[in-house]
Amino acid sequence: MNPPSLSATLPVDISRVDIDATLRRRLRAEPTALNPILMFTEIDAEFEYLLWDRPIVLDASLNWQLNPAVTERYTLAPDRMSAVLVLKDGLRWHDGAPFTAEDVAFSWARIMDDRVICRKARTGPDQLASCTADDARTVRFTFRRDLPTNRWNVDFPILPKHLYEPVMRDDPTLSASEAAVALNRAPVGNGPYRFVEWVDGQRIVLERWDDYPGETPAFRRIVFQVTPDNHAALLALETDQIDETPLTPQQFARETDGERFAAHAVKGKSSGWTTYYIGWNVREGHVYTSEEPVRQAMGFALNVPLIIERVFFGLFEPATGLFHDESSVGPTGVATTPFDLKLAAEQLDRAGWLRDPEDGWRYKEVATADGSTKRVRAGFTLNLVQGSQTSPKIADIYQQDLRKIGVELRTQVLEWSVFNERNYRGDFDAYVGAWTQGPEPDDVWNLLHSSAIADGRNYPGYANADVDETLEAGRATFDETMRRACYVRIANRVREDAPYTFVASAPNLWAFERGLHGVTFSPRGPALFFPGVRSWWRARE
Amino acid sequence: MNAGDVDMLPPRGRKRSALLLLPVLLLALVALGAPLLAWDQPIVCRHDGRLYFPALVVAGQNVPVIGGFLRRDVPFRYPDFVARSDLDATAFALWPLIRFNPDEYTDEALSPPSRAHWLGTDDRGRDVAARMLHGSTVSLRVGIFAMLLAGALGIAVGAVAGYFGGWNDGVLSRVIEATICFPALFLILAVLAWVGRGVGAVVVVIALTQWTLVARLVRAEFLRMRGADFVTAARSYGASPLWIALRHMLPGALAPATVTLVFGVADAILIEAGLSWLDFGVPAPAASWGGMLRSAYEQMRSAPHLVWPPCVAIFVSVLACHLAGVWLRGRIDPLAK
Amino acid sequence: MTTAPAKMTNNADAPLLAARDLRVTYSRRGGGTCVAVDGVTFEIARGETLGLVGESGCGKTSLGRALLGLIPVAGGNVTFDGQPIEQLRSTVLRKFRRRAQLIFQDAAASLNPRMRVGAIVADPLRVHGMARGKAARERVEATLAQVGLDVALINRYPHELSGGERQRVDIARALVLDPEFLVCDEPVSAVDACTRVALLDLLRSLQRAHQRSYLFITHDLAAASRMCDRVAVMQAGRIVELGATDRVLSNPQHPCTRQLRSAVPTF
Amino acid sequence: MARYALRRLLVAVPTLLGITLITFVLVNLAPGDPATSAAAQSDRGLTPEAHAKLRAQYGLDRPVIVRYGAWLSRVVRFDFGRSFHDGRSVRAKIAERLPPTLGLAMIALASAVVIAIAVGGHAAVHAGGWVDRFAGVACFALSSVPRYVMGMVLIVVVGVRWGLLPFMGISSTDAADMSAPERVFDLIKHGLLIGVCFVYPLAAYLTRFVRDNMAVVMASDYVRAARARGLSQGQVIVAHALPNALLPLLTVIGMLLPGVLGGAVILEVMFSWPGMGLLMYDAAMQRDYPVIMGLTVLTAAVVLLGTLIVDLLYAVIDPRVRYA
Repeated sequence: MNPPSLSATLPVDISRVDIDATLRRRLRAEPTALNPILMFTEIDAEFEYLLWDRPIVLDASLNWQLNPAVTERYTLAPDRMSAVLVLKDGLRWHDGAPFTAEDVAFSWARIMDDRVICRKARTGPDQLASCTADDARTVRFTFRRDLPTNRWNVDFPILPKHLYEPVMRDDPTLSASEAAVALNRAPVGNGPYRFVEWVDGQRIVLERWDDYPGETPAFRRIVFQVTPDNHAALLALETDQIDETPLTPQQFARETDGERFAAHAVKGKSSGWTTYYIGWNVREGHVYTSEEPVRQAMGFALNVPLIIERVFFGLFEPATGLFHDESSVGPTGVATTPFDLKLAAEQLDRAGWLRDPEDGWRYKEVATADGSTKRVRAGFTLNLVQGSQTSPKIADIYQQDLRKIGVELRTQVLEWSVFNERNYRGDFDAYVGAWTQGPEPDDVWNLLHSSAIADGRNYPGYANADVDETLEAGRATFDETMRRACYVRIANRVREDAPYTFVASAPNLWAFERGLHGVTFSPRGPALFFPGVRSWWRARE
Repeated sequence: MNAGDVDMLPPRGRKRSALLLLPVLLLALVALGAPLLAWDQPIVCRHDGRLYFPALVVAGQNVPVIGGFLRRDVPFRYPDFVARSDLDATAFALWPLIRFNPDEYTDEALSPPSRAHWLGTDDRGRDVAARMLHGSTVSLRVGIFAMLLAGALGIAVGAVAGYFGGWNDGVLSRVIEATICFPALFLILAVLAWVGRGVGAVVVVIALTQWTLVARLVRAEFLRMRGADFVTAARSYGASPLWIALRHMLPGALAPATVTLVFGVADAILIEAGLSWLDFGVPAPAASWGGMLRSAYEQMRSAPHLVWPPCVAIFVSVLACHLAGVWLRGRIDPLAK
Repeated sequence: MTTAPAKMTNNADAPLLAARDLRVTYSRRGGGTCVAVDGVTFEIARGETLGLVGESGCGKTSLGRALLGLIPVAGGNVTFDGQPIEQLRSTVLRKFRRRAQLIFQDAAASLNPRMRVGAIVADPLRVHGMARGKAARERVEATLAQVGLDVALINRYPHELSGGERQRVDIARALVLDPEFLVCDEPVSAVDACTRVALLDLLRSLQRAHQRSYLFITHDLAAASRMCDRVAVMQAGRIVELGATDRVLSNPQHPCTRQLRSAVPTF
Repeated sequence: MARYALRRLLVAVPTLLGITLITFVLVNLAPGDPATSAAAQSDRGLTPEAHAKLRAQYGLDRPVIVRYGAWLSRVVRFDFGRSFHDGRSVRAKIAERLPPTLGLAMIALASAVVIAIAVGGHAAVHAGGWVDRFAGVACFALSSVPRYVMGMVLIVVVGVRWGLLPFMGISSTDAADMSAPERVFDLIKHGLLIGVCFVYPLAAYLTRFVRDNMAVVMASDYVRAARARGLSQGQVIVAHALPNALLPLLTVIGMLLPGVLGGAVILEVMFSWPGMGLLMYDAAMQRDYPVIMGLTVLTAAVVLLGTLIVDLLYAVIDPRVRYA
C-alpha cells in the first residue's frame, strides 16, 4: 500500500542521484545529550544511528548483523564463555584520531561505571564479565554465563577514548562539567555523518563525513528541525520546509488525503511492535486488581474494537500479548480477548463482586487485617500520563463500559515524573503504558520475572514460579525451537494471569516529501535500523 | 497564566443599568440547570404509572446543600447506567433540549454540526453542545469557589496588614509581593502533585495565586480608614480593635473587594481553562472548556467545528463576569464617596 | 438611665478632670519631633464647661484627644475622677470610655458611611453590652429625640442626611452612653450659622439637664462666650490665658486673645 | 533619592530570599524527583541502593535546608549551577531564552503604548465621537478575549486555514541559508501571531486608561485656563494633557510588568516560542531544579526591580512625589 516510489532503491547510475541534497527531518523534541552512552530516548537514537557506527547493527527485520564498515569478524569461543571482535584496519573518528579496541574497552568501563547515569546503555553490557583490548583491533569479551543473548550484550555504544578520558578525570559522570557538556553537545563520532551545529530549541545540523569507510550516503546534509507540534510539522511538510515526519493516527486517517498534501508528500505505513497495555497492580493490598478473575473480567470489558475505531482511527491492530506476530516468537497463537460485557459481569459475579440493587455498583465483603470484614466497592484508579492524547480517551471508553457493569473507574492524570515515581514505588491500582518489543524475546524478563519487581520494570508485582522458570529456560537455551516454545508458553501464562491487559499495537505512520526514495520500514520505523536513513536518496533535478 | 490581570475597568462611579447583570445570571442559570438543557434522561416522565424527574434530580444535585439530600429517581437509580431505551416508548416524557449526556458516546464521531448534533460531535462521538453547556458548571463552580477562598485569604491578610500597620504591614506586604513574584506554574505542579487532580485542586491553586489582588486592596482601604474620624470615634467609646476591624472597617473594604472578586471570577474561569489546556485542569471525562479547547486544538485540521464552541463559551462567560463587575462597581462607588 | 454619675464619684468637690504639665509630641518622618501640646495644666470641675480657643493648628484637637487617651501622651498626666487615665487597664478603661465622649468637628467623616443612623448610635451600647434588641432601639430612639432628630431617620445612611442632622447624630452617639464628660471638638464649625445656634443651644441644654462637664474646643469666640464658664486660650501648644469667660473675652490680657477677638464678628 | 532607592533595594532582598526559600523547599518536596525519574526511565538498576546512589549523585541526599544554603552561597557568586537535564549551565540556558521573551514583551508593550496614546488620546480629545465610542466597546470586548483563545483562533484561521503565517517556533527550517534581511523578515513573520496575542489585551487596557485620564485632564481647570491664554488645541495636548496622562500610565505599566513578563507560559507552549515561559514549563516538567530556581530568581528580581524603577521614574517626572 505504500507508494512504490518511496521504496525505490538507490540507482546504480549515481549521476541520477542528487549527492548535494539536504535532508530536512523533523525532531519532535531535542535530544538530552549527544553522548551515546547517556542517550535513552527515541529522539536520541535518531542521532546515534547517523553519528556513530557500532560494530554490530540491526537490519530492517531487527536481525543481529555485523557492521560491514567497522567489523572484520566476531568469533565466539567454543565454550561460549568469551568472544573476540576484530575491527577493520584504519578506522578513524571524525577528528582523525584512530578508532581502536581501546575505545571499545574504555566505553564498556564507562557504561559500567555507576557514577555515569546511563538509563539504557547498561542493559546488556552488564551481563559481560569483562571487555578488554587485546591489541589495537581486537576486543575480547568474557561472559558471566553462556547465554544466547550474549551476542546482543556485546552491542553497546562507543565513545572516543582520547576525548573522554581527560574529561573523565575531573568529571566521572561525563555530564556535569563544562568540558563534558561541550563534548556532549558537539560530539565526535565515527558514523557516516559528522556533527556541525546545534541551535538550541531550533535545529541540529549534520554533514556527510567524506572519510567514512562504509557506503557513502546520498544526502550531503541532514538538518533536524525541532518541531514539537504535530500540526506545525504537517504544515511544514506541505509548505516544503521539512522532508519527513511521523504522523499521528488522526493525521494519517483524516488530514492527509487532501490535494495540498498529495501535491507535496506521500504516506507510508508499516506494522510496529509497540503495544499499549494496562498494567494491573497484583499486590495484595490492592483488593480489586489483585484478584485474577477480576483482571480477566476487566479484559472482557475493554472495548478494543471501539478504541481502535475512535482513538486510533482504525489504524491499530488488536494486540494479544507482549510478542508481535511478526517477531521471532510470533505468532503465539494466543487468542484476542473478546469484548463482552456480559461475560465480564458473570465473571465478576462468580468472583463475589455483587451488584448492590440500591446504587448499582458492585461490592464485596473483604477481610481486613484485624479480622473483621469491610465492604469494598468494585473499582480502581487508572493512572495516565499527563499530556498523552490517547490514554485519556482509552480511559474514557473503558470507564463508560465499566460503569455499565457496576465497576467504578477513576482516572488520575499524573505528570511523567510523578507517573514514573508511582509505578516505581508500586503505588497505583492500574496504569496505561506502552511496551516496544525489541529483537530479543528475553527482554520480557524485565516485565515478568519476579526478580524484576525489585530491580526491573515489573511494576504490577507479577510473580509466577512457572513464568520465572520458563524465562530462565528461554534465556539459557540455544535451541531456537525450544526458545520459541518457552516464550509461547509465557505468552499464554500472561494471558491467563493477566498482570497486563493488552489494548492495541501501533503501526508506524509516516509522511515523506514526494521526491524522497529508498525508504524502507522496520518495526522501529523508517530510520532506527541499518541502513535506515543511509539508503534514502533524492533524484537530481 | 494570568490573561485576566489586564481587566477592563470602565470609569468609576457611573450608575449602571441592572441589565448588565443579565448575562451573568443567564450563565449561572445554565450552569445550575445544565442537565435540564442537555441530558440523556427526561426532565419529567411517566414510567410504570408514576411520575419521575430524572434530569431535574441531576440538576438539583448541582445545587449546594440541597444536592446532598437528593437521591436519584427510582427507575434511573443506577447513576447514568440506564440508557434512553429503558424508557417505554409510549410513556409521557418531557425531554431536555439536547437529548445527550455530555459524557455519552454516540455512533457518530467527529461529525460536523447537524440536526441531531447542533454543534457536531467530538472524536469520541460526544455531543459538543451538551459538553459546552455542562462545561459552564465546572467553570462557574471553579470561579466562584476559588474567589470565595481567595477573598477570605486576601481579606484576612489585607485586614491584618492594614489595621495594625507598621511591622505587621511590612511583613505581610512582603508576603504579598513574594506571592506575586512566585513562579505560579510551579505552585500549580506542586499542589496538583500533592492534592491530586480535581476541582478542589484547581480551586486551591487559583486561590493561592489570586488572593493578593484582594489583599492589596483591603490593606489599602484599611490603611486609609485607620486614621478616619469614625474609627477614632469607635475607639473613643471603647470599641475593641477586633470590633472596629470587623464592624467598622471591614464593610467599607468589602465593597471594593467584592468588585475585584467578581472580576476575579472571570480570571479564575480563564485560569481554569488555561490549566485544562495545559492538561493540568479538571480531569476527563468532566466537560471543561479548557479541555475541549485542547482537544479542538489537536484536531483543528480534521474537525475545525470543535474550535468555536469552547472559544465562544469562554469569551461569553468572561464578558458576562466583566459586565457584572462593571455594574457592581457602579452600584458601590457612589456609596463610598 | 442605667448609670447614675453620682455613684461613680469619689469626691464631689474634687475636679472631674485634671491635666498636669501635659505634653503631646509627634515624631516627624526622617527624625525629629514636633510638639503639639507643650506642658499644659488645667482642671475641669463637675458640671463646668471649659472653652478652649485658639487659632488652627495650635494643638487644640491634640489636647482634646490626649485627654481622652486616644493618642499617646509624651509627658505629664491626666486624671479623671481622681484616677490617672494612662494607667487605666482593660475593664477600668472601658468604664472610663463610657463616661467620657468625643463630639467631632466633621460629622460627615466621623460617621461610618456604611452604617445606618440607628446602627451608628447603637454601636456604643453594643460595645458595652448595655442594651440589646428592643431595649437598644428604644434607647437609640430616645437619644435621637433628645438631640431633636426625627426618629424616622434611624434607617438612613449618613450621606442621605443634611449637615445639621449629621452633627446631631454625632452628638446622639456621644450621648447615648450618658457620659459625664464630653470633649466637643469644634462641633459647630462645619454647619451654617442658623444650625449653629440651634446646635449650641442643644448642647447647652443637654449639659444643664445632666450636670455634664464639657471641654468645648472652638476658634469661634462668640460660640465660646455662649457656651463656656471658663475659657483657656491656646497658642503654639501652650495655654497663654485661662479665666472666667467674661473676664477673658472682655478684658483679654494676652495679645493672642486680643487678636482672636478682633477677628470675630459679633452676633 | 539615592537613599530612597537604596532602601527600596534593601527591602527587596528579604522578599527575594523568601521567594527563593519557599520555591526551593516546594520544588524539593514535590513528588517526582529527578533521581527517581532517571531510575524509572532506566531498564534496570531500580533497587533501593541504586536509587539512593542516584539521589546522592543529584545531590538530593542532604536535607533541604542544607542544600538551600549551598545553593544560596553559589547564587551570591552568580553561579546558578547546571541543568539536571542536559548539564548545561543554567546561566547559559536562561541567557539563550531571555531575548525571545523579553523582546516580545518589550515590543508588545511599546506597541500597546503607542496604540493606547494614539487611540486613547484621540478618543479623549474628541470625547463622545465615533472613535471614542467604537474604541470603548472594542476595548471592553477585546479585554474579555483570553489570550490563548485568541492565539488558538489565529493559529486555526491565519496559520492553518489560510496558511498565511507560520505559527510555530521562532525561525524557518532554512533560516541558516538566509541573508540577514531575510532572516529579520522571517523572525518578524514568526513573531507576528504570538505578538498580536501579547499586544491586544495590553492595548485595550491602556487605551481605556489613557482615554479616561486624558479626558479628566482635558476637562480640568488648568487646561481651560491654558485655552483661555490662547494656546491652540495641539499645544494644550502636548504641553498639558499628555504629560499629565503619561504619569499614571507609567505606574500602570509597572503594575502590568509582572504579567507581561511572567504570564506567557501557555502562549509560549502554544506557539513553541523558545522563551522563558517554555523553558519554565519544560524545567518544571523535567524537575530540573537548578533551572527552576534560576528562573525564579530572575523573574522575581525583574518584577521587583521593575516596580522600583517605575516608582523612581514616577518621582523624577512628578516633583510632588516625596520619598516617604
